[in-house]
Formats: sequence, structure tokens, C-alpha cells
Amino acid sequence: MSAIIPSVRVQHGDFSIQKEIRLLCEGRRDVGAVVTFSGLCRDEAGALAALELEHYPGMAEAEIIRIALEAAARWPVTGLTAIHRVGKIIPGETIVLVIAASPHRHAAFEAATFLMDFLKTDAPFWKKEHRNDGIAGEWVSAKETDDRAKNRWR
Amino acid sequence: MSAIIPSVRVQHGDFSIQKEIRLLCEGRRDVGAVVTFSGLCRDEAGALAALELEHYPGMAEAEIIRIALEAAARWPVTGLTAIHRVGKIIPGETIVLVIAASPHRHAAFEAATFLMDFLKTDAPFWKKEHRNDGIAGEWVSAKETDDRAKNRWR
Amino acid sequence: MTKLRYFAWVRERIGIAEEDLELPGHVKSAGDLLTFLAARGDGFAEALRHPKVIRVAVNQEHVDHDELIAGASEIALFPPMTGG
Amino acid sequence: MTKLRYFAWVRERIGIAEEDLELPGHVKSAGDLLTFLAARGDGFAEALRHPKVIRVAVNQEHVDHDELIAGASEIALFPPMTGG
Repeated sequence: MSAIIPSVRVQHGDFSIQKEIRLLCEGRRDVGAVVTFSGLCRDEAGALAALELEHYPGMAEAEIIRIALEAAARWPVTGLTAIHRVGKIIPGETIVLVIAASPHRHAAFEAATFLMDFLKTDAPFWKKEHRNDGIAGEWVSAKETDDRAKNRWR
Repeated sequence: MSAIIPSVRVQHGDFSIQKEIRLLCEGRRDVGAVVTFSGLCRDEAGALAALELEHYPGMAEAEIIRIALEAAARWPVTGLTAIHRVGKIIPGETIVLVIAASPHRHAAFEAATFLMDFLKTDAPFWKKEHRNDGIAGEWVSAKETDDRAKNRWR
Repeated sequence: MTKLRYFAWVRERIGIAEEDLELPGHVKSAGDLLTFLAARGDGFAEALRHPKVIRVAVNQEHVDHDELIAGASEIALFPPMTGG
Repeated sequence: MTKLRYFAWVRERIGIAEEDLELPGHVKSAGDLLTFLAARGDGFAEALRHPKVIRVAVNQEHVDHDELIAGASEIALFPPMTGG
């Protein structure tokens, strides 16, 4: 597998998963498996009005690229895409999309899982909650389960 | 998590992954993670002209539903979709699509992987190769790695 | 009468996709059925020469070869599956 | 001069998003920087009260608190990340 160039973007607007898959596989005949992960904003049983996503411009993209290159070194992938949205996101909308393409299905599943596990803990994004009841929203706390999810890859 | 009704189809034509995700998540605000797996036809370094997919009508759908219900019993999923194409499929086209939606990302990843691992070995589909060099194509042999992939879930 | 269905290379070697058959009383298990059919010769012998690799479904559910098949309305024989 | 950048609740508590600062010679490690900034009082003291939870990036790469920061052109302080 030759070196791949991960496609990484941080943007305000939504995106088309179909188009992103096509971009990743276009003109190739060696891709046997494409795994996508979409992370969506939940409404927390009606309590949440929106999430406000903040990021560290420059480092956010650089960190995701570092994670993607590590994934590409561990599994035979033909392409990796990661798109993270910032700004205000309402329940039901997509926050993040990760795509892994590979000749083999387990490589695609593992690379996508790895990319998400590290993106959660290492990419500089932060979520603030806006509540429906008008009470000032809190910054979301980091989860210990996310650290554990990352550490199982070591 | 209340019981889900898996959406399972066997069809000749292609499908829209975007539309299938929308159908699975429409009107819900409790979905935090959607994982899709697309299995594509590879050209085996130019040797393959097409795959011919045969299936056992009735049992194919019933078996995938059994696998999906087992996945739903093991992980907290809000929805599962599986679409398998039959007939002639050329390199670059999609053969199978599996989607798992859940509040949590690892449940979605695991349910989708489980569904694919069992679909590969237990759902009655068979692939025959059509070669570019005109030599009569063979039926694809089952892979021992697929049996191992299934057995790690026991 | 039992409907027998054949798929993939089992179908190709036998030469037919399905048939209705009255099974004799001594054919009690799925394995017995494979032995009985192989003895019909030609395509059947060729298709079922390695019975261990043949998968059997009774009324559209997978069964082991030692499973009893009495009362089955539909039995299918096919090679290991290669979908997905 | 070093550009300091603050994010999320670190930024909110400090009250500014960034500033340019001449760091004194005794501020050698990322941990030293946290101690130095916390001593500036008010928002800084509040934001950096639990220094262990604060993450530090030097020139846009994560570093541990014992990492030396000499020559850094940009240092960022922020809480544990919650993207994805």
C-alpha cells in the first residue's frame, strides 16, 4: 500500500457523506471496504438545544492528520477522510464524519475506530451545551471511557 | 432500548447510502453514532470483469434478520439496515451495505462489524467470477479468515 | 413430498435448481439425505462427492448434518457462503 | 515574545483568547508556565487552579507539563478535549 494523503477538514457547514465516499474511491478498483462513522448531536432527552463547537485552528487539522497517518501506518488503507464541524450544531445534525477505505473490511473498521478514538481525546475541539430551559450551559466534560478507548490501542 | 425492527433488503439495483442513513435516523434525536459498512467489488488487479451474485430468496432475508436481531440483543442500537445486491456487479460497484445507529459509538462500530462477520459466513449468497481474459470464471471460495472473524464473537 | 433446492456450484453440478421428491423412510438426517442423493449418480455424485463441505438448510434455517429432517417441506443444499 | 492562546473554559475564565508575552527566564517548563500565569491572579488563578487538568500545546503539538518550552513561538492552554 503506497502512502496516502488523508483528507482532513474543519468547517462550519454540513457535508454529503455520499460525495465524500465518492471522492475517496473515485477511479479506484482496489477498494473492497468503506467504513464511515458519523457522530451526531443528541438532544439528551430534550434538555439540549444546541452544542457550540470551539476548536484550535491549525492545530485541530494538524492533529487529525497525525492521527490519520498513524492509522495508515497500522492498517492497509487506500484512503482516509475526516471532517469536523465547528460552530452551533443542533440535535440530529452531524458533528463529525470519518471514512476509511481499504481492500479489506477489518482494516477499514479498525482504522475508522482508531481515528475516532484518538480524535475524541487528542484533537483540540471543545463542546459547550446550550440548554432548552434557559439555564446557562456547561462545557462538556471529558469522559474517562474515551481515555480508556484510546489506551486499548497502545 | 426498545426492540428494533431491522430493515433488510435483497435487490438488483444500487442504493443511496445517504438516503438509507436518513431513513434510519429520521425524526430521532437520540442517535449519537452511525456506522456504515459498504462492501465493494474489486477488480483483482484487472483480472475481474464482474461478479455474479446468487442468493436463496426468502432464506437470505430471514438469515440477515436473525443476525441483526442478535446484534440488537448484544448492543444498544436504535436501528440496523442491511441491503445486499444480487445479479451482475462490476468492479467499483457496491455489493452490500450495513448501517448501525446507536447512542454510543462503540456499540455502532461493534454491531456493524458483527453483522458483516455473520452475514459473510451465514447468509446464503454466492459469488461467481467473470474474468476479463475470457477463461470461464470460478465460484469464489469461502475464506477461513471469515470463519475466524465470526468465531471471535462466541 | 419435500421440495429440494440447490444453489451455486451444487446447482450447476446437479443440473437443476429444484425438484419435488418423496424421501424414503431410511433417510432420517440431513447427512442421510446427502448419501441418498449422491447414489442417484452423475451430477448428484459429482456435486456431493465431498459431503462435509455441503451446507444444508431445512425450512430456510441452517442445520447440522446429524439433524433429523422428518416433516421438512423445503430442504436446500449449497456450498459455503461467499456473500458480503 | 511568545504568543499565548487560551481555549474553551480556560479562555472564558482568563477572559482573553490570546496575548503576546515575554516569559521570564525562570519559566523553563510547561508546568513552570502554569505556575507563573496562575500567580497573575484573578482570571488566571481561577482558570489554572487545578493545573493537572490543563493541557498544553507548544507550536501546535501536545506536550507534557515537564516539557521545556524554550524557543516556543506559540503556546496554548486548554481543558481536556471533547470533540468528535
